[in-house]
Amino acid sequence: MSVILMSMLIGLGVALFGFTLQTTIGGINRKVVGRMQKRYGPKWYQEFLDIFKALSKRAISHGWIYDFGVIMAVGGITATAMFMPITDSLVAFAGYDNFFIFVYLLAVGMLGMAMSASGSGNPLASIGVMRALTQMLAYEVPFMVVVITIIKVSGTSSLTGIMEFQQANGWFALSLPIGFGVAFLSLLGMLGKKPFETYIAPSEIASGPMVEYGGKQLGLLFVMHEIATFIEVSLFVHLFLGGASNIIEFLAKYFIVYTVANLISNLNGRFKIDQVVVFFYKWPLALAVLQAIWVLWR
Amino acid sequence: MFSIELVVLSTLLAGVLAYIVSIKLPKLGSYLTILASLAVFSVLAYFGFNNNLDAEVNLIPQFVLFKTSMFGLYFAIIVSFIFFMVSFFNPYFIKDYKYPAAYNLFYLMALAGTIGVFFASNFITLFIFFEIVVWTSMFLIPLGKKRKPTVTYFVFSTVGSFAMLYAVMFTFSITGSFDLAAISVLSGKSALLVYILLAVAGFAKLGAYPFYVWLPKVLGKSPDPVSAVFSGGIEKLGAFIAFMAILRISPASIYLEAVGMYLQNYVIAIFGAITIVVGTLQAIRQDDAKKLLAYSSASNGGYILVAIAMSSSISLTGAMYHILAHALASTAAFLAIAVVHYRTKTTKISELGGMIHHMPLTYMVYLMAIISMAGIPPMGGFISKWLIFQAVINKQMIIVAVATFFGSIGSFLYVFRPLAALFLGQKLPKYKGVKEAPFLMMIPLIILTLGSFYIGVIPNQVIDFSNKVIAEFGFGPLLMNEFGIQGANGTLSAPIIASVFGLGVVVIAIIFFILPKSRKVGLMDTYTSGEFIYTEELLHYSADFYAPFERLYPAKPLISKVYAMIKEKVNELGRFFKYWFFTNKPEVTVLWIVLILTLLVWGDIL
Amino acid sequence: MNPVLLIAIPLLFAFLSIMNKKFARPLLLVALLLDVYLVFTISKGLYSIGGFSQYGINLLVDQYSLIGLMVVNVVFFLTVVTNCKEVKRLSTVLLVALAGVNGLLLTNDLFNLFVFLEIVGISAYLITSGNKRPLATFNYLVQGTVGSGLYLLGLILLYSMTGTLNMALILPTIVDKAIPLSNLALPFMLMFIGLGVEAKLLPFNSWVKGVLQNANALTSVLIAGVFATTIALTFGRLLSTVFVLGSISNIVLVILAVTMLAGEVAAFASKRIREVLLFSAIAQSGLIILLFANGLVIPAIMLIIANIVSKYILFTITGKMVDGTKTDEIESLQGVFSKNKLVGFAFTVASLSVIGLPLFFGFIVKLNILTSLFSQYQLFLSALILVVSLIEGTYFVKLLIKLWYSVGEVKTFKVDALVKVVTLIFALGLIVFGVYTKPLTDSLMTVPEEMMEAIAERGNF
Amino acid sequence: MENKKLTQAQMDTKWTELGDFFRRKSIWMLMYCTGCCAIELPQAMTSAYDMERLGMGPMATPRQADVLLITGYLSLKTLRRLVYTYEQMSEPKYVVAFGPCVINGGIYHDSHAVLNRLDHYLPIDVYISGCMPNPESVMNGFTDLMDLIKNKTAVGWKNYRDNNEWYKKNQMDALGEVFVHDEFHE
Amino acid sequence: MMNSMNNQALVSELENRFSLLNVDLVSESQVAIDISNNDVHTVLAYLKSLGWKQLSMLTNVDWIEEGKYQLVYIIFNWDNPIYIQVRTKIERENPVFRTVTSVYPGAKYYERDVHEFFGVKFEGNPDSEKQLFLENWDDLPPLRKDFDAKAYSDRKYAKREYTKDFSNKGGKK
Repeated sequence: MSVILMSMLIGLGVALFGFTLQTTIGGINRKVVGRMQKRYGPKWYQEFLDIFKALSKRAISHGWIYDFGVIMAVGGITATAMFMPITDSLVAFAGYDNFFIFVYLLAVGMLGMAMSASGSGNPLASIGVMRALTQMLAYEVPFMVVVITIIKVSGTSSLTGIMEFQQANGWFALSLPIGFGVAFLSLLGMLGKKPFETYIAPSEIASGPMVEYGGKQLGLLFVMHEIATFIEVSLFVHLFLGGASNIIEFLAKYFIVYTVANLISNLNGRFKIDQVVVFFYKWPLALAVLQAIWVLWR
Repeated sequence: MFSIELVVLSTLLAGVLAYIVSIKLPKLGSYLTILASLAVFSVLAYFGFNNNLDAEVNLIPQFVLFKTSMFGLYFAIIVSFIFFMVSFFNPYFIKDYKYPAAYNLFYLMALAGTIGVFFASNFITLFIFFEIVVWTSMFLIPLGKKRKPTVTYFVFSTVGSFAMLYAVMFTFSITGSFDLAAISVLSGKSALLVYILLAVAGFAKLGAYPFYVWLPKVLGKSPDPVSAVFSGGIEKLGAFIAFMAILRISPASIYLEAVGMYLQNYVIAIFGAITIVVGTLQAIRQDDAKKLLAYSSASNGGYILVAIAMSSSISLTGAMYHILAHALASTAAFLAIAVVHYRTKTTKISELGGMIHHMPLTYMVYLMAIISMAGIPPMGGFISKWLIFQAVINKQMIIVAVATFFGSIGSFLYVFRPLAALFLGQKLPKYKGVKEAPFLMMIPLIILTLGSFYIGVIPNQVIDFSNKVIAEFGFGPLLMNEFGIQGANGTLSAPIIASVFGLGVVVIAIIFFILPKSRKVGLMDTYTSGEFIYTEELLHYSADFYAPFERLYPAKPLISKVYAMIKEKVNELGRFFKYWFFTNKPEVTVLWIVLILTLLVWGDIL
Repeated sequence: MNPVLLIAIPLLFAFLSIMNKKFARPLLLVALLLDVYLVFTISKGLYSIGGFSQYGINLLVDQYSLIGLMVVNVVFFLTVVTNCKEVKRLSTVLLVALAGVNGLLLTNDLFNLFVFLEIVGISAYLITSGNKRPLATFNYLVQGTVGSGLYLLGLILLYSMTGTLNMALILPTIVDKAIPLSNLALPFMLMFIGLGVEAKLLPFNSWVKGVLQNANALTSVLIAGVFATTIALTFGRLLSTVFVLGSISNIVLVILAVTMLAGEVAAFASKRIREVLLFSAIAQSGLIILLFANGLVIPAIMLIIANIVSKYILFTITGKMVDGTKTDEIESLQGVFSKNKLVGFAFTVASLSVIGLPLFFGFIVKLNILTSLFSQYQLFLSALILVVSLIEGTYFVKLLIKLWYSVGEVKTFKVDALVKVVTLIFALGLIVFGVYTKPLTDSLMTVPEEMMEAIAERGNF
Repeated sequence: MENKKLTQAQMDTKWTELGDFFRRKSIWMLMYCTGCCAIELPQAMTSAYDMERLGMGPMATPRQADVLLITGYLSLKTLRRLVYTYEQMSEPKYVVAFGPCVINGGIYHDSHAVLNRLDHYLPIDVYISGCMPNPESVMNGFTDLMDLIKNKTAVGWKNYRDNNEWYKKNQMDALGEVFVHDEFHE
Repeated sequence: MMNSMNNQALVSELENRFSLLNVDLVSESQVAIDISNNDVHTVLAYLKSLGWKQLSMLTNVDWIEEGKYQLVYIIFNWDNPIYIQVRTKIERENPVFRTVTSVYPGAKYYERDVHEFFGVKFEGNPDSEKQLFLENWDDLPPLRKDFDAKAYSDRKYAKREYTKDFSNKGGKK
């Protein structure tokens, strides 16, 4: 049992590390975007300030489901982060970091937030949740097809295993270029970055599910968003860029991936939700399936 | 020592007794159904586990022979458990049936029939009890809102059972015996024919692609306990027959090494995949919660088919596990919707809203049920879906994998629709007086939730049982170390995931409650971009919930048009014969006589 | 006791009843009782009357005819008892009919068979005249006479070829004289068509719709139940012991298969309850004759017994229902059973047995039919039977659901106690036989051997 | 330090001081442009003045926002919506008023539809002068607000909460009824 | 259709058809005609048949000295881009006029607006009396010349008292 407790603590550490890592990189990225627009951009720790400012404010609550949903969402996401390996050696639960845990525990976070957003009684929130779910249906399937190819090629579905495989014979980004592209698009969808920012659309549905959150619920949901981004980006790094053998390598790869995604998102407008679905079920899915057939059935 | 024959006979007897009792007082009759199903379940579970159920038959006159097998026991326990859980709802729904006495009788006869099917030792017994289940459950349907679905149900089930009968008779004509093992003796063309026919029988009962049209009609319109029993229990007959068909018969056919399966198994997997996709797409757009759950059980039937078709020890454990998890989850969901129907007299999502304020416990039950149905970690559904994914990836079936992923994410969409539009949202004034579910209804809901929670966190016991079942079909057991399940390419440890999830929630809850308390605010006090809105209906979003997604595909699936056309053709043929041959003119008969004679004379005979 | 009494007593009572109308009905009842008693006491064997062994009237009593007599007489008696009012006018005709029916079942002589066929036909015309449709009765008259005429022609041709009329001798003489099959085809075909008209086979049964569509309880049960069974039994005896269906077997099979299909499909498309039942009767008789044509005697007899019992229940209840509610449109009869549940129960049991669902006698019959068909490797035929019974199941279920569950207001009809009791007994009989059919199957085991054995003795008596 | 344990009140002040530090560094303004001075805000956000480096950014809903900008003249009907939105904002909230029209009605002082003194109805923390104040003065206004928060004098929301009846009375005098019920809002 | 007809031709066309009180060629694309009360409907119907399908604006001018209200109907023709102002004068005391919704259905809300701000009653338009923009207004219709907005503002809304007088009272240093 003590091993389990030990790895639980490491897991919490990983989650905390993920949160701080993503918040700093988020802050740095806001500065980078600022520089891109020829302005100074906020301080690098601005994200921390925003979150702690939100936590310090006095919030309102629309009933027990409104609070329980937030707790379940953030709890689920932190649980997922606890399984995430940082480098091939630094992982909380060795051997149990299965790919499907991440996909489905992320769904718990989504369900918790969706539940409390609908529970808040605001129609804008329900519309936002509906769009988030439909978008999830869109970007998830091509991503999963690409991941099958990876799992089948590397023979194991645990992330550390895939990392070792890539370190042994080359990154998947190079050996499966099409999959890399499709997965990057799905990553944009997962992060909810601009081209696929249908569910936070501030001008259309007043920041979608977040419409009724203020104070500590809002702060906690920001924490959840940061940790979810950490999970998704590090998942992408481990699957395609050969994970990391030491921390610095992980930080570098993580920063590059997130910044590229962020820059792309800052250049784009926003799709309508059914355009997003049609988009993902046209080219990305076709390419992913073709690649899978080519790689696996050859 | 408890004989199966005694169980079946006592259930039939209890049915007749319930009929007699409920002529005078129907409520007592329905309490009797609870006791009877409890007895059946406890006997099967107790005697089954320390396997001293004996199978010799001395009272039932002819044809009927039983045999105990772990395979039959697994199904029997699940189905009798579902019957027992649903029977708690009978007393509350009994008063709005036209023939309450008949309801209690047929309810218990259906239970007896299913037990008979699972323990049958030869095909004739299996067919007799299969048909008993068909016609008794058929008479349960018209007690609900509409009568027409009964005929649809009868047609599809009879297509299935007649296909099975033909297969049975065909094997009899070749091998000369009705025994269950007889079908594995067949080979070549005849094995293929029997395989197809048994698959048709499994498809019709399970509600798979070509024959799923009856499922939404019947489950949507029949009384609530009946639709719960259908989706949880009676559908499992189809899985039982699909298991037998796919695993016992090995017709000669090409082996596709790309997917590591025989051609006919791959075709079954493809049909299963189509069922998943069609079921999910249709479920997403349903406005009636019961129809939505009906389509979801069709899509889950597709999962079971895919898992069986892959026929490896992982996929079969996944199939067995999914049958159990789906039975618990979908029955809990149906019963939750039944509570809503019992209290508000409607299951239309667009008319309902804010049920959580009236019935929070039912809400929690429904939430746990959909977590399991969507395959989310702490609940049973996740493990079965994980096993099926392991097998799909291991067999590298790309198209079927796309369908399964689409199904699992899609299931997240359609289970969420009633949750958001029916339970959450504004507290509509027209449901002011609605109260929580009565106590007796609460018992099964809680037991089902705890059940699916238990199989989600500690899968060891269920996997041991299913290992024994698979061994009967000659497959190696699934490896289990004390924490993780050994999948094809990774291990999954359910208890660790559940405890980590719990830890995460606890940590965040502590943070949440340290921070200053938040101010309670009514639901109507929301951001309406400065506009003053006083009516709840305006602020409740429940009608056509996934409108942008629904615009992308047609409402009515093509297959139901095909069936309507067939029905029309039969009617036309009937009118043709009536017009030509049954007129009042005797000269028509004489004409036919002369024609036949000339045919005879003109023929080579004279 | 000599079986010829079975025919003599009804004829005698018929003449007596002509003398004074008042005693007609009691005489009928007495005759029926006597016949029922006689049936249970006569012993098997070959009886010739008046010493003319070769040409005279000779009656054959074996297991097959015993069962037939038992069933037919009992149902005849019950029909008369349950419809006492309508019987008053027809008692003499019914006496004659009773004689004709018994004669058909017993006779061993082809010409004798023609005579009884005529008697039964004439009494049938008179009975159907009761339901005030003169055109339909006339139509039935014309077709009946054409049919029996053809039978006579076939008989004469056969006599010219074989030289004998004794049914037991026909087959041995054909074998001795080695008559080529091709010239046997015409007489057998003619006789087949002749009987086919009475046995309601497809192209020759346009009279059935007219007669049964607006028949009251008595006529419908008599025509569709009693007479149909007798004709079927005689047809069966002919097909299994006399006919040699060499080259005409595929025409015959096509006619029978089409009859079955047409009956079911027409019933599926019809909207009135009596029409549904009469078409289903046609289909059932097609199936029976099909089984006989294939030489499956035991399943055929079991089907005949199941058929007569369920037809009795269905037609009696429908007759009473139509008399009570003055309409036979299914739409307007909705929910009619909600008021009288017992009758509804009997009707449901009968229809479920006709469909062939387990726990009922119909299921055992269907199982038996299919096993025997499959043992003969008749794959296509059994597939056809399954499809047909699927269609039959659909329209019966549709009918039942409509009769039990009403949408609009509900009509009611009164059924006197006797009918209720009788139909209930029959329904329970269907269930009991469905579950425990050992006694029946044992009694049927010996039938085929006895039929063959009669021929083997070359008719020397 | 004799009693190590801080009293509850001291704890609260500690919390608020820490909170003030964060609230000062990251202020979210509500995207609700009530009048003509709002046209100056985009300039404050773009690269010339870059409001974001002060930690300020636009937020869509009152629940999430901290500061309510009243930009320009305030008509009767807008005040009704404003009061409703102000009450939806989460505490501690601040109000920044742009231009003279808010102070004494400005050029619309004699109009039947425009209010002359906003602080009679809503507590104002910072006034920014200039009939359409240019972006520099807007930025100065925001930095003033930050200083106010720093030395804990931005207590408009406390006044509104404490003497709520006075504000409500004034609002009723001017508006007749704040939550209007008519043909369009039945 | 007589499209691309310049305004002189149009005016001459109208002159010989109706008795125009006054004509004013405002600009290349705008003409103003004054007509008496009772033939407003006929002129509007005629012009609509000519192609002036769109009623751009119905407003009212308050000539307080003459004690008259002047209703101005501005209509526009998409094929022949000329705005026509059809003006008519009605009594100022309890002003009443027939509705033109029969010709231009769109006038429904304009009449309601004119009623709210000027007090003109329009028979035949059922909901012209209802409130449109001003929320629970309790005084004279505000756009009438004799309505004193400043007095209303001082009465209803609190004013800010200034101790020092900043006004320079007629330019005195």
